[in-house]
Amino acid sequence: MLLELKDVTLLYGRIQALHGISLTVGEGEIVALIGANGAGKTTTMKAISGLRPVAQGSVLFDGDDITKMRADLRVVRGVSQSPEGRGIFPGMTVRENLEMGAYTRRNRAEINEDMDRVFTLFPRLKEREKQVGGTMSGGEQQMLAVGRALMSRPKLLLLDEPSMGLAPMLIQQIFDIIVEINQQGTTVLLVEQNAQQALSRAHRAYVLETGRIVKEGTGQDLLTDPAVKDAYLGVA
Amino acid sequence: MSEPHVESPEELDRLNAGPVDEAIAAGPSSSAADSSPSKYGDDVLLEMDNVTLRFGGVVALNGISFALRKGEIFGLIGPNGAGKTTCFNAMTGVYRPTSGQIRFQGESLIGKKKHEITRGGIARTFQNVRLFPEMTALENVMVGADAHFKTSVLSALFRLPRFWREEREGRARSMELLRFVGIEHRAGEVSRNLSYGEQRRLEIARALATNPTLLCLDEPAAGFNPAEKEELLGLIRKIRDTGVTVLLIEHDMRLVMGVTDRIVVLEFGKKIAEGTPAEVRDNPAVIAAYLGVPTDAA
Amino acid sequence: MNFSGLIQDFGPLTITGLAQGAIIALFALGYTLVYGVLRLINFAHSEVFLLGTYACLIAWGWFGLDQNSATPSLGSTLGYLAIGLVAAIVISGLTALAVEVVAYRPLRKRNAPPLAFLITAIGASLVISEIVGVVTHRNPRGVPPLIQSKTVFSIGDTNITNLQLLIIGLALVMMFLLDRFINSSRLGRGIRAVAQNPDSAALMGVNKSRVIALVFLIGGLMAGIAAVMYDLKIGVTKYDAGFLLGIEAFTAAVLGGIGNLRGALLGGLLLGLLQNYAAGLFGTQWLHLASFVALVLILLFRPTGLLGESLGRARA
Amino acid sequence: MSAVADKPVVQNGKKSNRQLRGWLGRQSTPVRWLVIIGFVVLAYLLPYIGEVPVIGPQIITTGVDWSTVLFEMSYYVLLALGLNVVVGFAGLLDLGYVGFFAVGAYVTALLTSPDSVLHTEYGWLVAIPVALAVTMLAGVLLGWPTLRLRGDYLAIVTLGFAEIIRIVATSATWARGDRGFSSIPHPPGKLSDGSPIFGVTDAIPYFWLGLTVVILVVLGVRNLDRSRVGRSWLAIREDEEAAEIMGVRTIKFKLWAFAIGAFIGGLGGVLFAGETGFINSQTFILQFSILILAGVVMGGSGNIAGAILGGALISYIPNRLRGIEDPFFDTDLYEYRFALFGAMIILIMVVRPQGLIPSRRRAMELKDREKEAAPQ
Amino acid sequence: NKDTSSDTASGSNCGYKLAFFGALTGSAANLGVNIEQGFELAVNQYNEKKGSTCIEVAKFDSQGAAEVAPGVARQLVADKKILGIVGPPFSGESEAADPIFAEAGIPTITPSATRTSLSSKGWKIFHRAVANDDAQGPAAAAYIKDTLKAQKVFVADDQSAYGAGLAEVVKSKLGPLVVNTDKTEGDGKQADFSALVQKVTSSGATAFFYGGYYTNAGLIRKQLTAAGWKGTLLGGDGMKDPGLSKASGNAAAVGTVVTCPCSPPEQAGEEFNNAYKTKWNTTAGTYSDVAYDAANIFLQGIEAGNTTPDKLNTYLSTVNYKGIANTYKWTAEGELDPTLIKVWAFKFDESGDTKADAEIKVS
Ligand SMILES: Nc1ncnc2c1ncn2[C@@H]1O[C@H](COP(=O)(O)OP(=O)(O)OP(=O)(O)O)[C@@H](O)[C@H]1O
Ligand SMILES: Nc1ncnc2c1ncn2[C@@H]1O[C@H](COP(=O)(O)OP(=O)(O)OP(=O)(O)O)[C@@H](O)[C@H]1O
Ligand SMILES: CC(C)C[C@H](N)C(=O)O
Ligand SMILES: [Mg+2]
Ligand SMILES: [Mg+2]
Repeated sequence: MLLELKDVTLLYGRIQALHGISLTVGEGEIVALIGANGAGKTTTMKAISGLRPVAQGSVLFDGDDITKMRADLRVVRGVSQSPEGRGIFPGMTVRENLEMGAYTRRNRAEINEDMDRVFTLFPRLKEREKQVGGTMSGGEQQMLAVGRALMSRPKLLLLDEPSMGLAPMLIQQIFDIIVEINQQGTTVLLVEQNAQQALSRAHRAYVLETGRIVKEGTGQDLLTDPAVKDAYLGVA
Repeated sequence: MSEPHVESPEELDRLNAGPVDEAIAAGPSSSAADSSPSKYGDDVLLEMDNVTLRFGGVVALNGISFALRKGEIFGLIGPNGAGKTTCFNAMTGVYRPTSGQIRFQGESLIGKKKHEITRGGIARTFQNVRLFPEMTALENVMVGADAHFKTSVLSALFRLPRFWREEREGRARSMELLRFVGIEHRAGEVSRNLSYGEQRRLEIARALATNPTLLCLDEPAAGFNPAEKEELLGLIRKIRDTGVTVLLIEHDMRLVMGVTDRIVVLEFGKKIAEGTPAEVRDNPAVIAAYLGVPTDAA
Repeated sequence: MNFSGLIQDFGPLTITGLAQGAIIALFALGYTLVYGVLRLINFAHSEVFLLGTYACLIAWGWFGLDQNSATPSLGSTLGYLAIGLVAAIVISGLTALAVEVVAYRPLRKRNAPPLAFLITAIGASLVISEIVGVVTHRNPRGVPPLIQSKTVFSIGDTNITNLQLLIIGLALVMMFLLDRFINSSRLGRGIRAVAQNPDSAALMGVNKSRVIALVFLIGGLMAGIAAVMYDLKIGVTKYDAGFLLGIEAFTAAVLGGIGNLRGALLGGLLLGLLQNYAAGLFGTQWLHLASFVALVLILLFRPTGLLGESLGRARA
Repeated sequence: MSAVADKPVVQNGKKSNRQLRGWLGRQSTPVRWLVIIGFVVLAYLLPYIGEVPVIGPQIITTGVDWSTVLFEMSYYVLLALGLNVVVGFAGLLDLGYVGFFAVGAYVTALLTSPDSVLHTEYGWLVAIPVALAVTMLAGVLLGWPTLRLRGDYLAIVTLGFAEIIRIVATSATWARGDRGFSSIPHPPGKLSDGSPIFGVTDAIPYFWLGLTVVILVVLGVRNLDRSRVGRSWLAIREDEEAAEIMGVRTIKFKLWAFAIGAFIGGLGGVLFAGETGFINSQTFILQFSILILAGVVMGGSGNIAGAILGGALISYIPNRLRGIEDPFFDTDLYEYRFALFGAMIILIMVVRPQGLIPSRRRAMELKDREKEAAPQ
Repeated sequence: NKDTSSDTASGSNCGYKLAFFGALTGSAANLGVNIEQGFELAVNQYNEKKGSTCIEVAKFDSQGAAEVAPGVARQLVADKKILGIVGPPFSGESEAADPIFAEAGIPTITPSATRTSLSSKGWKIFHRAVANDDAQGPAAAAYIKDTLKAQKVFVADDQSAYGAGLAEVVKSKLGPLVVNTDKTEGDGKQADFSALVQKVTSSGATAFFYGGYYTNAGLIRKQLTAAGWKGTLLGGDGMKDPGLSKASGNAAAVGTVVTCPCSPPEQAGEEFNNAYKTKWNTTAGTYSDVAYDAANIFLQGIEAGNTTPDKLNTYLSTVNYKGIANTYKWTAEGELDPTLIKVWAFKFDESGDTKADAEIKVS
C-alpha cells in the first residue's frame, strides 16, 4: 500500500470533521473520493498532506508513519497536492508558480522537461507565462494549480476538485490528463464532485458522508450502485 | 494585516484619475447617452453597451453588448478566461470599463460607488467565496440586509425607535433567507467554519438580503455534486419567481441549459453567440470554442 | 524658511542625507522582509539594531579601544572594522532569532491573530531597550574615533568623506546581494512563497519555520551592519537609539512599499535626503515632520508605497 | 460534522471567565442590573479602598497619590475605549491615537489658559464643546486621506499624524512647546463652604468625574457595537471590498469610527487638561499611543470590558511599582516599569493571545484557530 | 503658640520631615540626583548632631516630567509631617507641581529651576536659591563677547522651556553677532545632528551657544568635532555635567564653556566636599551645594521652632542665611536678593569634568 489511513479523526475547533476514516491507496491506482458538501473530502486531503493535524489515528505512507510529519517534509517524501481553492501564489508569475511546484527538486533538465509538458497540456499557461497568478481567471488559476502539482513529480498526487471552475471542454481534458499521468506511474487520489467522470476513470472509490466512509468499491461498481446514483450522480 | 483586496494597476489608475480621465473613459456619448432609452426595448433591466475593458495588454472585454430583461434567468458562459467574471466586476463597480456604457434601469453605472450599485439593486456572489469569516452566518446575512436600512450612528447610539424596528426586521428577514437557502441550522456558526457548499449558499442568502432586482451568481454550483446542483437549480428558479432577475455564470451545462431563459457566450472577451439555450447549444462556434463534443454534457 | 541656506548647503546636505538614508535603508530591510513574509510589523527590530550598536562597541572595548583612544592606523582600523561588523552582525542576528523564538513562535504555534504579534513585538522591544536603559543608567556610550573623517574627493564645494563613502557603498552592495538572493535563488523564492500563501508553500515542500527564521536572521544581519555604520556616523549610542531610528526605518520601508526590498532602499535614501533638506530649509526641529508629511502625501497618491509590494500578495 | 463536547482541558482562566460571563448571562434582567449597579458603586468607592483592612494597602499605590492614579486610570480607560472603537471594532490600526488626546487637551488649553495667544480665557466647561468638535474634525481629517490605505499603511500614517501633532506642539510658537500652558481652569463648582469642588490637592472629584464620563462612554459605545453600525464595522474589518459590494458605506463608517474614536480621545484630553492645569508637549509622545494600543489588545481587542481592563492596567501597573524599592540596586522599581511591563505584555499575549477578556467572537476564533495549527 | 506635636522622644522640634521633589530617574536624572544628595547630606548631618533621626528625609521622584509631577506632588502634600520641600529642580515640573504646593502651603526652595516666570505666578511658597535665566543669559552673552571675543556666533536650543528661554536671552544680548540659529528636538528625541552641524560649519561661526541639557550637547559636540569644526561650544547650567563628556569623549569636550548661577565647588569648602565624597562616593555635582544650603535653611528654621509649613514659610521671608555656596535672602516674589546673584563660567578639561573659569560680572 502506498497510502493508508487508519481510523483518522480530525477536529476543527469544536467541530469534528472526520470520524475515524480508514482508507488505502495502492501503488499505481487512481482512487476517487466522493461525497456531498461538507462530507469531509477536503479535510481528508488535508490530513494526508499535513495541512491540518490529525487528532487520532494514523497516516502511513510507503510503509512509514507520517502522522506527525510536517507538511513540507511529506512533499519531499513524494506527496503533492493541488488544493481546493487553488492556492496559487498570487504575486508570482505563472512560470514562478510552476517553479515553486518543483521546489524540492534539483535536476534542472528534468524540471524544464516537466515545465514544457505542463505548457503543452495547458497552452493558456504558456501564453500567460509572465502574468502574475493573482490576476488570472478562476479557470486559469485552476490549470495553474494542477500544473504546479504535476511539477513535483510526486509518487502520490492529491487532487482536490481539479475540474472545479473549468469549462466543459477542459474538464474532459483534465480527466484524460489524470489517466495519462497515472499510466506514467503516478498514484492519484482524487476528490471530485463530478462523480460520473471520476468514477468512470477511477480504479476504486470511497463514498464519504459526514466524516465517515459509508461505501467503497471499484469505480464501476459505484457507478451502477443505485444509492450512489441517487445521491451523487443526479438523475441522468 | 487585513487581507489585501484587488489592486490592479488599472484600478489604481482609475482611482488616481481625475474628472478629465473619467470623461474620456466614459466615451464621447457619456452624459447624453446616460438616460437614453435602450435600443433593446422597455423591459430591459441591465444593458451592456459596447463595453471594453483592458488590463495592460490583456483585453478582458472587447466591445461587449447585451441586455437583460426583467424577470429572466440569463446565462453567461464561455471558456476559462473569456471575461465572464470581469463582466460582473464591471457591473458591480469593482473595475471601470476602458470604454462603453453599462446601464441599469436606464441609469449609467459607470463611476458609481460599489455600495451605491448594490443599493441600486444589483447583488452578487463571488467566484472565490468572500464571506466575513469571523461573523456568524446570520450576521453575514444581516450585513446584506442592512443595505436598505437607515439606522444612523445617532439612532443606534440613543436606541431610537427606528433602531429597534430595523434590528427586528433585519433579523427576521435574514433568518428567513437562511431558511430559504437551506442552512438555517447553521445560523449561529461563524461562516469560516461552514463547508464550501454551505458557504456558497450563505453567499446567495447574503446577496439576496440586499433586496436586489438583479442577482449575479458567479459559478454558484462549483463544488456541488449533481444532486446538489439539482437543488440549486430549484433555488434559482425560486429566486426568479420572487421577481428577481438572475444573471448566472456557470460551467455546468446541465444547470445552465436547464434553468436559463437566454444565454450569451463569450470567448476571448468577445461575444460569440446569444440566444436561447437550445440555439446556443447547437451553435457550431460555441461547440468549437466551449462545449466540445455536443453529446457529452458533463 | 531659509532658501539661501538650503541652496548654499545643498551639496553637503545631499551627501549627508544619502549617508543617513543608507543606514536607514539597511535598517528598513528587516522591517520589509519580516513584513513581507509574516504581515507583521516587527516592532522589536529596532532593538535588534540597538544591540548591534552596543555589540560592536563592546567588542572594540575588549580590544582596548574606547572613545578616548586615539585613532588607530589604517591597517588596524580595517581590522577593528571587521571585528565590529562581525560582533554586530552576530549579536543582531541572534537577537532577531531570539525575538522570533520567544515572542512570535509561541503565538504562531497557536495561530494567534495578527494584533497579538504586534503587541508581543512591542513588549519585546520594551524589554530589551529598557534593560539596556537600566544597565547603562540611560547614559549614552561614546564610539571610539575609529575613522578620522577625511575628504576623499569633492564635487564642486561638496566634500565627500571616507566615512560617507563607506556607508553608502556598503549599503548599496548589501542591497544588491540581497536582492539577487531573494529574487533569483531557490530559497528566496521559498521566502516569497511563504509570504504569499503559507499553506500552499508548505504543499510545495517549503519549510515555513526555517524560512521565517531565515528572514529574521537576514533582517538581523542587515541591522547589524546598519548599527556599525550608525555608530561610526553618530558617534554615540544610547538605549533609545533603536526606537528613534526604527520609526524612521519603518517609515522608509512603507514609503518605498513595504515588502519590497528595492523600495526599502529607495525609501531610506529619500527619507535621508528629505530630512536634511527640510532641516536646511526650515530648521532642524522640523526634520521629522518633513518625513511624515512626505509619507502621507506619497501614500495619498500611491497607497502601497512608491514601488508597491512585491514579496506580498498582489491579489487574493 | 457534529459538535463534540468540549473537552474539560480548558485552562482555568478561560473557564472562570466563561463561567462568569455565562453566569451573568443566565440571570434575570433585574439581577443583572443589580450586579452591574453594585460594581459601579464599588468603582465610585475605589478612592477609599486603602481603608479596607489587609487587601486595601496591597492595592493602593505607595509612591504616588492614589486618587491621582485613579484619575489617571480613568482617562487611560477612556483612551482605551476610544481606540477600541477604531482598532477593535472597525479594524483600523491606529498607532497615533494620542494625537486626539493631544488635540483635546491643546484646544482646551488654547481656549482657557492665560498663556494662550487667543486670550479668550474661557471656562473649562465652555471649552469642552469646542474642543470635542475640533477633535472630531481632526479625526475626520485624519480619516479622509487614509481611507484608501490598507491596514499597516494606515498604521504608519496614523503614527505619522501623531508625530506631526507632537512636533507642531513642540515647535510651533503658538503651541508653546515645552513651556506649555499653565493656569488652565479646573472644572467649575463650589462646595457649601465656598471652596471649589475641583481643587488642586484632592484628586478624588476628578476621578469621580472621569469615572462618570467612562460610564457614559461605555453605554454609548456598547449601543453602537450592537447595531447596524457595529456590524458594518465588523464587516469592514473582515473584508472591506466585499462589505462595500454588500452595500456597506465603508467610507462613511470608517470616518465615523475615526470621529468617534477621536471624540473619546479628545474627552480624555479635556479631562486631563482640566485636572493638571498645565500641559506641555512632553506628554504626547509616541510611546503613549503604543502603550494604549498594548492596553487595548492585552485587555481584549474588540471587547469593551477588555478595553477597560487593559486601559486600567497600563496605567495602574507602572504606578503601583512606584515607591517599591528593589532589593539589588536600591532604586525605585519604577525605573524598571517598562522592562517589567514589556515582559508582562509578552507573557499575557503568549498565554492569552486573544487578550484577557476577549469578545466572545474572538475567544471562539482563537480556540478554533489554535487547534488548526499544523504541525511545525 | 501651639507646639503640641513637636515634642517627641528625640527632643524638641523633632519628628518632622523635609522632602526632596525632583527627578531621580529619567533622562536628565544626574542633575536631580546631585541635588537630592546635597539635600540628604545636610539632613543627615543635622540628625547626627542631634544624635537621633530628628528630621526624616522624604524623596519624591518626579522624573522631571510635568505630567508625572501632579500625582507625586499630591502624594507629597498628603504627608502632613512634611514641613518644607527642596525642589523641584526643573522649570517644567515646577509649573505643574508648585500650584499644588502653593495650595497646601508647604514652602519650597528650588536650587536650580531658573525659568524667569516662575516667580511671577503668585506662589507664596516659591523660593529660588539661584539667579534666574535673566541673569545667566546676559552673563553667557558677556562671556562670548568679552572673553571669547567671538565675532560670529551660532545659537541653537532644544526647545525646552529652559533651553529656549536661555537661548532667547543670549540671542537678544548678542544682537548682530548671531550669524544663524537653529532648533533641535529635545533629549532622547534626536540622535543625528548632521544638518545642524552642517549649518554651524558653513556659518563660519567660532562660537556656538546651545540652550539645552548635557545629553544632547555631548552628542552635538562629538559630531561637530567629527565634522572638523574647531570653535567653542557654550551652554548654561543644564550642560554642566560630566554626562556631556561621557557622550562626546573627553578630548572633544575640552574647552566647552558652561555658565551657571552657582559657585565653583572649591568655594563650598573642603569640609562639604569631603563629607559629600565620603557619603556618596562621588564628587559633589552641579547645585549639590545649593541644595545643601537650602536644606540647612529649612533645618535652621525648624530648629527655631517653626514647626508648621506656614511658620516655616514666614520664616523664609525674613531669613538671611550665609551658606557654603552663597548668602540667601529672598524678595517678596521669592527671588534671590539682586545683590546676591552671581554667575560663574566653567570649562570642561581633559578629565571630562568642569573647572571654574571665571566669575562673570552681571550688572
Ligand atoms: N476551517 C474550518 N473550520 C471549521 N470547520 C471546518 C473548516 N473547514 C471545514 N470545516 C467543516 O468540516 C466539515 C468538512 O468540510 P470539508 O471542507 O472537508 O468538506 P468537503 O467534503 O470538502 O465539502 P465541499 O464539497 O463543500 O468542499 C464541514 O462541516 C465544514 O463545515
Ligand atoms: N487584474 C487583472 N490583470 C490582468 N489580467 C486580468 C486581470 N483580471 C483578469 N484578467 C484576465 O482577463 C481575462 C478574463 O478573466 P475573467 O476572470 O473575467 O475570466 P472568466 O471568464 O471569469 O473565466 P473563468 O471561467 O476561468 O472564471 C483572463 O484571461 C484573466 O487572466
Ligand atoms: C538643573 C537645571 C539644569 C535646571 C534648569 N536650570 C531648569 O530650569 O530647568
Ligand atoms: Mg472540499
Ligand atoms: Mg470567472
